[in-house]
Amino acid sequence: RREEAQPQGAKKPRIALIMKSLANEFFLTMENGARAHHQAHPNRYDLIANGIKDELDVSKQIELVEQMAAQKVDAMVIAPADSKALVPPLKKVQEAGIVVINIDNQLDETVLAASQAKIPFVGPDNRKGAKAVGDHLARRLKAGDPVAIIEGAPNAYNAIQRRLGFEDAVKAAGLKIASSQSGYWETDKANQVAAAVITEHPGLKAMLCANDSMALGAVAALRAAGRLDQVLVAGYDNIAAVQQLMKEGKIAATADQHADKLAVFGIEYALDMLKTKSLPADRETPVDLITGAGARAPSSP
Amino acid sequence: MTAPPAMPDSGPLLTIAGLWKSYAAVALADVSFDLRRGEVHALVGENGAGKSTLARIIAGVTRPDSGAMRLGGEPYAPRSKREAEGRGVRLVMQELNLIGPLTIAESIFFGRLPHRGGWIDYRRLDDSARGILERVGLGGVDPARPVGTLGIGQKQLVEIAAGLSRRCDILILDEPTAALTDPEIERLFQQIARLKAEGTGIVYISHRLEEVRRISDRVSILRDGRGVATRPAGEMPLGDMVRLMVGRELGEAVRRSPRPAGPAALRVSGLRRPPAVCDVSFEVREGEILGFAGLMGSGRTEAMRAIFGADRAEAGEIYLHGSAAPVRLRSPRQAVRRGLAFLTENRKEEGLLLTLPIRANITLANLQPLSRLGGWIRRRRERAEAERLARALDLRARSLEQPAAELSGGNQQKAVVAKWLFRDCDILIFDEPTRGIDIGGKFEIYRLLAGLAEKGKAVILVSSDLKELLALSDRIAVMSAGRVAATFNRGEWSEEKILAAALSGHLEKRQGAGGGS
Amino acid sequence: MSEPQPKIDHGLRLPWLGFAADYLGMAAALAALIAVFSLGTEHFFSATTFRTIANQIPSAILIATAMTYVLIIREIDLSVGSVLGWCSAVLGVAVARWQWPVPLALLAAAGAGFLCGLFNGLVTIRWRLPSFIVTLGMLEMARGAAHALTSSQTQYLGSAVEDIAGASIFGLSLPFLLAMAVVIAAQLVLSRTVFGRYMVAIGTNEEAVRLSGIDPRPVKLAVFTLTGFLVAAAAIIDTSRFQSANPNAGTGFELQAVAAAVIGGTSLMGGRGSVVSTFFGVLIIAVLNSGLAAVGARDETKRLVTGAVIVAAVIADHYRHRLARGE
Amino acid sequence: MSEPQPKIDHGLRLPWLGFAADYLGMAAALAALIAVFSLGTEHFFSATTFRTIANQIPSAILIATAMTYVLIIREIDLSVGSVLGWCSAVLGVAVARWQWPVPLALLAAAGAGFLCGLFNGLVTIRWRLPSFIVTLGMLEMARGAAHALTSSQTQYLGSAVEDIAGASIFGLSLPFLLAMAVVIAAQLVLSRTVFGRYMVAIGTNEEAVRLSGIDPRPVKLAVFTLTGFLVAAAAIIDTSRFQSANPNAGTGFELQAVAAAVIGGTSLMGGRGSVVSTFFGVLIIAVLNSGLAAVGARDETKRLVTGAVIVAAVIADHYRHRLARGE
Ligand SMILES: Nc1ncnc2c1ncn2[C@@H]1O[C@H](COP(=O)(O)OP(=O)(O)OP(=O)(O)O)[C@@H](O)[C@H]1O
Ligand SMILES: Nc1ncnc2c1ncn2[C@@H]1O[C@H](COP(=O)(O)OP(=O)(O)OP(=O)(O)O)[C@@H](O)[C@H]1O
Ligand SMILES: [Mg+2]
Ligand SMILES: [Mg+2]
Repeated sequence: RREEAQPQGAKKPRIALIMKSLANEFFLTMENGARAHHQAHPNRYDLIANGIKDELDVSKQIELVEQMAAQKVDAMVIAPADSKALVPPLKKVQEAGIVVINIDNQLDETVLAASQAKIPFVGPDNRKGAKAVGDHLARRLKAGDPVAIIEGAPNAYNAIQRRLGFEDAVKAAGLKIASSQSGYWETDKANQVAAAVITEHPGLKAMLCANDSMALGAVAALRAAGRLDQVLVAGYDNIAAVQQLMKEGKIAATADQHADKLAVFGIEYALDMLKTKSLPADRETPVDLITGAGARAPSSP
Repeated sequence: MTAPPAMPDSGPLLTIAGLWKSYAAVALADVSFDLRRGEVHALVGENGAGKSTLARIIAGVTRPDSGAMRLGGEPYAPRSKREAEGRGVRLVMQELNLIGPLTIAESIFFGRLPHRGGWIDYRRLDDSARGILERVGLGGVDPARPVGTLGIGQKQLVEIAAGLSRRCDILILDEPTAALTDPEIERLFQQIARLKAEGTGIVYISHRLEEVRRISDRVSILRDGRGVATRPAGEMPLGDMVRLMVGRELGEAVRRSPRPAGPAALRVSGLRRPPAVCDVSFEVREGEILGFAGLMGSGRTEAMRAIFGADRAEAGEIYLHGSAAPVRLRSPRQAVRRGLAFLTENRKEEGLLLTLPIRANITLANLQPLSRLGGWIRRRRERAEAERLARALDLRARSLEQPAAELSGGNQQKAVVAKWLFRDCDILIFDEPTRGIDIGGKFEIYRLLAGLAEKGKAVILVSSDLKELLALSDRIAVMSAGRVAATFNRGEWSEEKILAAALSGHLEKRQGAGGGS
Repeated sequence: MSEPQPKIDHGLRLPWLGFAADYLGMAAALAALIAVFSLGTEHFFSATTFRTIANQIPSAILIATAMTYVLIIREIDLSVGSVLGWCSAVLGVAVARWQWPVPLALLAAAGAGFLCGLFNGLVTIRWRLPSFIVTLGMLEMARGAAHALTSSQTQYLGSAVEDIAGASIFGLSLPFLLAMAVVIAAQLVLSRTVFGRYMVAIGTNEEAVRLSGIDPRPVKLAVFTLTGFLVAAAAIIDTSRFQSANPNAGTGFELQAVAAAVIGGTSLMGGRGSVVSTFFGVLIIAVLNSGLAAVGARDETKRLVTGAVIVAAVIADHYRHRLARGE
Repeated sequence: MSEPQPKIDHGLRLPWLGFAADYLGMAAALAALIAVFSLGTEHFFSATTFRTIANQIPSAILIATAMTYVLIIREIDLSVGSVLGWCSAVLGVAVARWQWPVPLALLAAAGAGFLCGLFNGLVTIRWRLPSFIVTLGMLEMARGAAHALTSSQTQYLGSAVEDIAGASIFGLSLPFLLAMAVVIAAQLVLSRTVFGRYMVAIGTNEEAVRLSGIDPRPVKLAVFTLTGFLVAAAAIIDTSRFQSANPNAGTGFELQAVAAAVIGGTSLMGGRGSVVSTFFGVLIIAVLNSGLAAVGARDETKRLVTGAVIVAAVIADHYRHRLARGE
């Protein structure tokens, strides 16, 4: 790790961090990680951290990109809310001589190619992570068991990736998808959907939720139906609130993407690029599968 | 009755035969009517007799259930007010229908604003408006002023101005003078005479029967939706008219004799709320009716509102029941708690809950005694009390569960009166209580006011109808330009003196402002 | 009463006789929905489904009841969803982070809701501002406060508050029974008490009420703060049901609550509304959601159908009213 | 004018003399905001910042203008955000998937907006329903349609539509100039034409308008469909600016537009409003957003500040009106 301070007199680079939904614990952890990093190295750079209210508000994020460019920041680290729509504005920013790093959610390759932009990516592979979670569950099930997927917001990139990852695992294990619906990342919407799905599919064996908030809703639905011990639940993100549930075995697995480090990786990359003026390669950050200590196999009927 | 095709000028302008209209109950039953050129045909009848309904049908606002109308010999069945206006029929409605933010000029010409490709020609508009305003006696008022800032009398004049603004063959005036004072009424009559001379047929609806006798050529009387008589005005003495309207003899109008006045109930001193109220001081005693006269816009309503706490006064003291310490009435609630009641001049906007049942309107101001522990309303009691009051005032409705909106204007007014009677206050302020009320209803309200005074209540009666003030009041305060210009005791007054006092403030003001403007 | 009397339901009386007639339309709509979904799926028509729905909706019922009151006095409260999130946040943080005893934490949550309602009411009344905009401001502020307090983290409470939403008789949860009691009480207050009469009157013509010597402000303030309380109760119920407090809870509840009230025939122009009808509105929306989820409908289908049902419901209400007026 | 006349601005005419006075309050608020942010950050006060803001807000201006019209006739349109998403979706799919020529695709997008506006208007008018609920239904339906059409995928259009939002003079984009032109034209129409007077009159008292022999329905229908058009224009501008069409575009725009209009003094009770004031409202919100972003404020701070500013703005408007009335 380089700890040397910028030489006095030289201007500190200003780095803008542009986050997705700050209403989401995951991104807040990310932002807090970045702020902590900045506080630990106050002499290396200035940080302007911003995010949007919810990830549906893509145009607000594009406006943030434009505003940060108007502020003449030196580098921009962004977790795009939309993998296609953000490409053109980011390309303009790059053309204005600002360093751009893509974190968390990878920009769409075809669009990048079409607009002849190259933006380095630092982040996890959501599909791989979701597959790992799915595989873990599949090991406790047998081929042909019906499972349900509770998806995130329908057109969010990571929601799609996670769904695909779950589907990969389901296919590999020969399970059956009984239902796949969106819970919009929210506890109570997921709860509604889960409650209806478990009634409609009495033989359901597992619920794969695209984030932990929705897993909380699914658990509540199962508890209300008295079927907590018959249906496995998996989440994603490893938020603080599910840890107790994991211990109790009510949630079987989740994935940890190390949110606190993600933005920091991006910032380090940006500082590197500013110094070396080179374009580093993409870097995949780790996703860890977390399983509850007391997780049990479903009791066979 | 098939009228033979007549020469355009000799036959009646409008004939109506066998007209029926029912709402939940029958409003018009087999009514026939005709109007000649250059004639003023008055339409009188009790509240709810169907006058306004007939007027609305002629003007295309409402459609009849059956019956035939002919206009100038042609079949006439307008489907909208616009269509009727296209055929030369205009109506000035009983209920004011002005739109607050529009200017006076825009209100007069609304629906046919002068424009070039959609862009309003304001110069032409204001000029035309000024001419018409002059005719109805609003010459001094800026036509660009929003109508929302006018008092009710001025609003009425603007509506009349709109009616006069275009040549028409038939003009229907539905209670145009209900909120006007004598000078404006005179001016209106001049305009009517002018239109008559031009050959316009005028349908004139009013509860002021002397007026009707004075200006109309023929009088038609409606009772319970049926036409009971049509006669030349000269052959219809007042007594006959009333008897035909009411279907019975009315008792003597109330005659009040001077009585020893009781102790002071309310004393107001130096009340100010500019610009409408500049300096109002008066006293009203228990058992007394204090009349308030004044020209339109003289500030009577505004003064009463300030006393009642509806508006905040800038200065002035109010003493109740002879107490030496002034009370502060900051809200109507405090005023009502202190025993004041205020019947507003604008029942539709400030008095009634139009969509609620009549029962709820009557009991609104005094629900506490009708409720037991925890505010539960005793519904049987409520209904009984509402019915008692409705009967006492002869409020005519199919059921007290009917929404107030469905009542005729006069009956609506009775509902508001009932509300305040039910509250049983000591000091009652009545602002134009008989506006739009028929002669029978008026007599009832007069008796009621007299009865209240008899019982020792202090009554303030604000009215634009001088006759009514002269008949009822023990004393009359005359307001002019925001001041009480004079107060007369019964026997000391005359119409001339009162009028002179009412004009005094304006003369001074005009002289004072003469140099400035 | 032998004479034909016009039938006018202004929410003033609970017309026990006309009860069936009044709610028949809504009940029919509900039955139709249930029939459609029962035919379309295998397991929808079952006691479990209805129990599940019943236990899901108590918070929606409380909020829609509050919204009905607010709409009747001709105001609106757009902040209910955010305030729910804020109350949840207070409860969650109090229990999970500050380790307060549960009763105290519940009190704190109720207080949080109360304060928001009080603010909405005071600002709206003091400056005579449209509540639409005041509560729009509160929508932002309460959500911001919820995030600030929880650092945007969902708080896990575990079994600390579990009992509140625990099942009681016939598998119906305590919150559901409570919500039903609130509906009945609220309808009675609306139709039978002086307070209810004042509410309807204020919604019809506030100036006339004021000039009748009644100060409308305490009534309005009471309605706003009552709303704060009911929202807090809804937050407590949801938190207990999910055993976790999410600062994002309640997003979008405001429009759902308005939709439920309006489907139930409550007027946005004030002066007309019924809590029982709103309850039917909530049921219709809940059955629709549940049925569409049981069918496994795609998200866009859900939205299209929900939108269409909202519009269809108000059109149907229009005809029901015309029918009732005998036109 | 020597006599003291009550000064009432009902948006009736553009009082060229009183212009400054009328908008002074809002301009002062704007200046204050800019001053605060300029002092708080290093780079905020620059031509680039203002140019950036100017080029970001055209769609917000168009939508807020439309909302002002809708509010003036005493209706509301909650579907503007969803309809924007739907129009974007049509444009995006037409260009990217169906490979239609751009002019045709633009026409399709305009048609899509027009149809939604027409639907809102027709249903509201035909059955005399509250537009709140009709457009709430449309909010769901249009969003569902947008997702259905795009299969929930953002459509990348590349340079096909880039020119529309391309820069023109002084770095101000064509859409910004267009939006300014729309604001001025809309204000003039509102204050100077027969149509505008009808709008104000309908918003004040629709029944009185009807009794004046004017059919309010065509006017209302025109306002709703005009809104559909303006929203489509906003969608085209945004799509061109982002070179991509997102089916989620416009989420939450409805409340922002209402907030902008109300901050600008437009009444939710109809009959009062000014497009120019709404424009100031949009500016205030935009500068607030931009400034808070420049400061890098935390999200909860942003929400708290935004909420507080909305409430403060309407309270200020209250006092401005009182001052204007000379109380
Ligand atoms: N829109 C309506 N709906 C129901 N009933 C109505 C309606 N308009 C009028 N009525 C009824 O029709 C009858 C006639 O009313 P109308 O207004 O014509 O009376 P009027 O002679 O003008 O009385 P007033 O002197 O009080 O103005 C009344 O019984 C009234 O209640
Ligand atoms: N809302 C208002 N805004 C501005 N001016 C008003 C308003 N209401 C009334 N005025 C003006 O105040 C003055 C006093 O009106 P007020 O209504 O008290 O008179 P009044 O004697 O009761 O006459 P009337 O009721 O017959 O019009 C009038 O010049 C009127 O135009
Ligand atoms: Mg009449
Ligand atoms: Mg008066």
